Amino acid sequence: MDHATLPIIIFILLFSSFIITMIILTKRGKEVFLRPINGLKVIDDAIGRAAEEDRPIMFNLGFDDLSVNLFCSLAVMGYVVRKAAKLSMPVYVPLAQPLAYAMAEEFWKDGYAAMGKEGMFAVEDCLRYMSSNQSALGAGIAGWIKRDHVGANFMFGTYGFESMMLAEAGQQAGAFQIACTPSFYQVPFFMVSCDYTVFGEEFYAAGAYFNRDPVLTGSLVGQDYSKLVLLLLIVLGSLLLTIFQKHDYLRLLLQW
Amino acid sequence: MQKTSKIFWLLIAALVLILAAWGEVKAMHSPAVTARIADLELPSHFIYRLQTWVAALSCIAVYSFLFKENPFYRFFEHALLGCATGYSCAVVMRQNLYSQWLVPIKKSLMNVMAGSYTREDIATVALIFAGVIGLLWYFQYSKKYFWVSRIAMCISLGAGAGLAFKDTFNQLIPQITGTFKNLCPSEYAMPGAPFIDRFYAGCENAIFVIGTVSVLMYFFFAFGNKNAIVKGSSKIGRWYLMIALGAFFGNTFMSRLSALIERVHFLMAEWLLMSQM
Amino acid sequence: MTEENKKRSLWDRIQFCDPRILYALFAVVVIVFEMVQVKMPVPNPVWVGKLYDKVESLPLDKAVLIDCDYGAGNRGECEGQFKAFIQHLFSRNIKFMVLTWTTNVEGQKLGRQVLDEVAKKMGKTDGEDYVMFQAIVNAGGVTLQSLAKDIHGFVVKDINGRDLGDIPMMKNFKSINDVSLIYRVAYSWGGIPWIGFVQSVYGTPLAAGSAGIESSTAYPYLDSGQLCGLLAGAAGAAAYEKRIIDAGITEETGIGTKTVSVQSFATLFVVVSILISNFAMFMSKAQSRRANV
Amino acid sequence: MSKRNILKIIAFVVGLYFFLEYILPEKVGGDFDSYEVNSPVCVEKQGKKLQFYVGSYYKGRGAIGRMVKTDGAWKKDPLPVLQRSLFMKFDQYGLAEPDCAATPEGLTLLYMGQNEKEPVLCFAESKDDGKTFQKRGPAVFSTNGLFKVSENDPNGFLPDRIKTFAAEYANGRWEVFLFTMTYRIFHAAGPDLKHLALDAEPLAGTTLTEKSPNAFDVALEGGAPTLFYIMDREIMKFRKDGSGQWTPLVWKAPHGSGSNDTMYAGGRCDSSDGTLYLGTKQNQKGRPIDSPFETTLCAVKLRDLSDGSPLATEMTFYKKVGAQPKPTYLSYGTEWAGKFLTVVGSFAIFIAMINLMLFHGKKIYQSALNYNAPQGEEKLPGGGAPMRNFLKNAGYSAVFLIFLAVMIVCALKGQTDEARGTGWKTTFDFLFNAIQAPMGSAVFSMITFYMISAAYRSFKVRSLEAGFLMAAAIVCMVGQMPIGELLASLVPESWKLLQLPWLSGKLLSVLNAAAYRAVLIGTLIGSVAISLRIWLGLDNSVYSSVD
Repeated sequence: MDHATLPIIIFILLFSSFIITMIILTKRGKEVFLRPINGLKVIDDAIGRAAEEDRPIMFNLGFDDLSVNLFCSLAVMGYVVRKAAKLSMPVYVPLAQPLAYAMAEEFWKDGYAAMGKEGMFAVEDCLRYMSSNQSALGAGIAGWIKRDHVGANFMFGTYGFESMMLAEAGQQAGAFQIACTPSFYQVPFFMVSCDYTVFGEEFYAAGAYFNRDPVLTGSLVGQDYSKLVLLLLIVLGSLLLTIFQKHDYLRLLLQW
Repeated sequence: MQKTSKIFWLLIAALVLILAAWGEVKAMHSPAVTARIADLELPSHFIYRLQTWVAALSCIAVYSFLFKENPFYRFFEHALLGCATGYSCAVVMRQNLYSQWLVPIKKSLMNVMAGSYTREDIATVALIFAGVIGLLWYFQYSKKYFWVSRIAMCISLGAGAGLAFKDTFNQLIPQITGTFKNLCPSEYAMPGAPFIDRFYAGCENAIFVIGTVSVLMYFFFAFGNKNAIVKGSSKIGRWYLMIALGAFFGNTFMSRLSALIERVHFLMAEWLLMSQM
Repeated sequence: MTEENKKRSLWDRIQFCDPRILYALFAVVVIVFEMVQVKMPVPNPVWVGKLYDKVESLPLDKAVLIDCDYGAGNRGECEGQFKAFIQHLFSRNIKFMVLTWTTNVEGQKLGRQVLDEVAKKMGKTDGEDYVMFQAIVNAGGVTLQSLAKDIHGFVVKDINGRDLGDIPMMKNFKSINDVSLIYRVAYSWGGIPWIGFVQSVYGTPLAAGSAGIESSTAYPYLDSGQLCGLLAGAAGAAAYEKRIIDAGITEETGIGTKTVSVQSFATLFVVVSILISNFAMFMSKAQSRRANV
Repeated sequence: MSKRNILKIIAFVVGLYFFLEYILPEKVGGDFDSYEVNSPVCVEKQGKKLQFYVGSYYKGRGAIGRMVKTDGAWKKDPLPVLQRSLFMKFDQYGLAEPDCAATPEGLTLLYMGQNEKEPVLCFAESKDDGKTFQKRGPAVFSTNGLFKVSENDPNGFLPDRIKTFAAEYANGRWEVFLFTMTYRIFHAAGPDLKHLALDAEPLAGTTLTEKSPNAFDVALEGGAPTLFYIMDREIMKFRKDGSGQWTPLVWKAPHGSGSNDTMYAGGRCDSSDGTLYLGTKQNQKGRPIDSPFETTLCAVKLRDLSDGSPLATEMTFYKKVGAQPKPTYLSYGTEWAGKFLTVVGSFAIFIAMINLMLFHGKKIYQSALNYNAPQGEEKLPGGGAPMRNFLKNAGYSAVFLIFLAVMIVCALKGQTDEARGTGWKTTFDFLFNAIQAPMGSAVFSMITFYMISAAYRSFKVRSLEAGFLMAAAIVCMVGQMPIGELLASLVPESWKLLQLPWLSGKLLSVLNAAAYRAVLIGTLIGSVAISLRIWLGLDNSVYSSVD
């Protein structure tokens, strides 16, 4: 409607209160349970395997510029760099956006500094700005994977058609691949060539799971409660319609 | 191996050139070409053939990138970038800024000067303020006043956030009420339908509702990890998602193939005139 | 276990063959079936028929608003959908307005070429039976809100620079209430939030002609009634063209029909190649299992 | 007050305006009849002429509005007099086809109440010339004295479902005619609308084709109730003869406003001042007589049906072309805000061009410096003859700038009408049709080759899930192609599951729709969360580069 009807106003107040209260609660330090994402539990095994075979690790940040998606990917990258630094393994990070290069460099250095291994690897040959043209980016990274015989390949963030080139190159090089992207269209290509694929909203959950940012975690939990309300509405509506065969009162109520 | 592939490519190039020359001869007197020239309102046959040749070369340049990045491709890529950027900026200059902003402001300014103006005229004159805000975008090139450029972004972001509620709930409510499905339609719900049709309709509705509910549960993060129902249904949800992803993959192929076929049709029909226009 | 040190059995050679062979085979298939236009029975999806019947039942005192936003990349699919639709509108004397966006100026140029060509063939005049607006900037929902309320005040001029007020046809169409159907031809039908700001507010029926990729996101909206028709990819264009040829509106075979007949063989090639590669994988696994047992 | 807080406040205020404009309810009495107007009916009450019509704001939600003729001009009430009620079973989806009759107690308005079953003939009564109505529910028909009213057929005994109806109150009795779905006319009469005796047999002598009548009404012509209807430009009239039987006075006469198309007369007529007023909706087909092309309501004075003279028309325009829903107090600003933000957006488009020009301009400038720099201190990769080196670094940037400049000038000059034949238009068309369009689609289609090699090599069924995905993909691809149609014709009709087009249709419209609908709900709730965080300033990633 041009203006909110009564049911819509109730929904707006309900969902906003869920999200805002959960954000305030997590800001006050209330421990919030987030179920672990199955694809991310195996990150440690992937790094361990690559360390055993002494093959480098690559972390792709996708095509995001400064945005929520980039910060989620950087959170996971921080975790991976710290794990790799402990096993003194290099982490290559190809980049598609100039602004993302600056932020990634910061996270990369912090990771190695936290494990006391600052000077072990040179920033120039680990972090490289490839190009913001999709086909050039895909070809460049595919070549890099094959040349350096990457052992574990992580692909986080949003991707276009170049997702196919990365996934296929990694699969060819026999790398252990984990993909985590909110872009729904590239998931089929990741699904068939990666060992684990995490998609849709699980990408934001991954970001929240790793960097524990109260705003992101709180709003995720708030969204869950809102979705639960909608789920119950769907179940109730279908049951009501099955009982009163043709009188769809709940639909009439919602479409006042 | 290197030498043979070089010869192989030279042979291919020679064959293509012969076909192209033969195509030119055919183009001289083919009615389809004259019709095409009339459609595109081109002044002469030569310009049409030159245009077709340049278009064909640009396609070959793009496909040559598949094998190796080469200067031929890079030339046409920069030409494409120049044309695309130039065309959209020209359209913005003439059709948006000039005739949707300057012209109405000039007209209503004339009315205001002449004294006889309405409420709309004042509102249009006030749009000059929009131009001032628009110019703030260009402060991003100055280090000191970088934050000023963020004002224009904030106004757009604020408006986007404010309107997101309307866009979201206007889409969401029909989606929710659309999922209220009759799981076992009776004679009363579907008058005159035999039992078997009603049974199929009931199954279809049940599959639909179970699908939506189980995929919704799959995307729960905050609770339900130990609850058996949520664990079971999110497994079912994952099967539904597999099928949806399969449909996405199938349709992605359809689009890419039709783009390639359109290009091959252009090369074969308009350039080499080997297939019917 | 990279492929070099694997025993080069027949199945492995098939599984890891050189991609250039694939490209060559695929190119041959496409070129051969491009030259030999095989006559194929065009599929008839449900939602194409629903859109056709919707246009048949449109009232004459309202106009149709076409949002032409396809690019050079999906001419193969969307140009056929656009051309077939305007031929159908012309044949039923329904007036329509073509809207284009600055964020994709190719849509304006390609749409105008097709529109001028069809109008010349069917004897329709610009300004009387159809009008093409000048491009407008997409600033999200707020653009649609003010466009829906007052088309003249927002768009100001048509593409030839004439004021909308002086165009004879536009005298009767001032706001979205005078529009009987919105039809969006684009790569991604959901790119412009018509549903959130116009379809659900004013009840104006919305139909979509989209590239194949994005058509799979339209089915929830078709099921809930927010979309009243969908032409999915080149197959959708071919189905609509078949309907207007059967109705005798035009004789020439459309772009969609040509594309779809070649596309079915290309699709078959891809499907067969996937099955072969899977079969080769199973055979080579079976062979290696038999080898080390 | 740090700069970041100022920006957050600006975003909050702008967002608040649009949020409130959406949340505030419409001003009472929104333009309920701004979307559609039809089926008017005129009635005369003690010399005052009234007209009722159905107006709908949202497609299909009809409400009944009222117009009064005061000193020669029709004046419209802003509010509807009768609306649908949510919990009254008969008219949940709106009201349609009203017919009004003046009775001693006041006005009675009969209408077809729309609900999810068949429409129900209901009526409402008003004491104050139609300003307010009280609903009385459905009219009840009975045959030879047997009353039976049930929830399934509230109208009591009816031979068939009602398509349209006509009713008149004359000397103490109600005369009601029903035009049924099977093209038969039934007559019913009774003291009041809750006790109407329905004749068992339909009216004799009705030559009805398989079409519904244009106008169908009963009126008092010279005091005697006369049923008349227009069917395909023929007017049929029925009047009760001496013995109480309704005999057809067949009278065929052309009518309409002279244009060859029929005058669409969707309304009723009333004859209190001796002449028949027939409310009609303006002719949809041809151009109307002389009025601008608007949806108009007119009361047509039929001077005399017998002499066949064309109908005189009395025009009343009342629906404004371009009417809009009644805004809230904040809504007047949304149009201006739309233009404001669109102009701000159009300024932002030049940034991409400026960035590219700066980038390529810098490359050319540095290569020029490097051109005559001595061998050792080149800033860019050197080697080879200076000119070859310059071209290698700056050549492509120069190509970009040249094409940019040429395209801007040609696009500006070439698109206007007067430039149709000139060189500008040809160069613009040349650049577009030779470089931009073909390369755009070539780049888009280039990925097909990657897909084919990736599909062949890495799409292996390694897990059951990948197998499901593969099967769905193949069914979807082949099912929507003519190949699927060919294969389907080999399979017998009844084996639906093996017909790929049917299977891919079901797969897309049931399984894929259900799964993607849940993903959609998740994304919509996600966008509510993100916009809430940006609006309330909780999200700092957006202002990351501002201190």
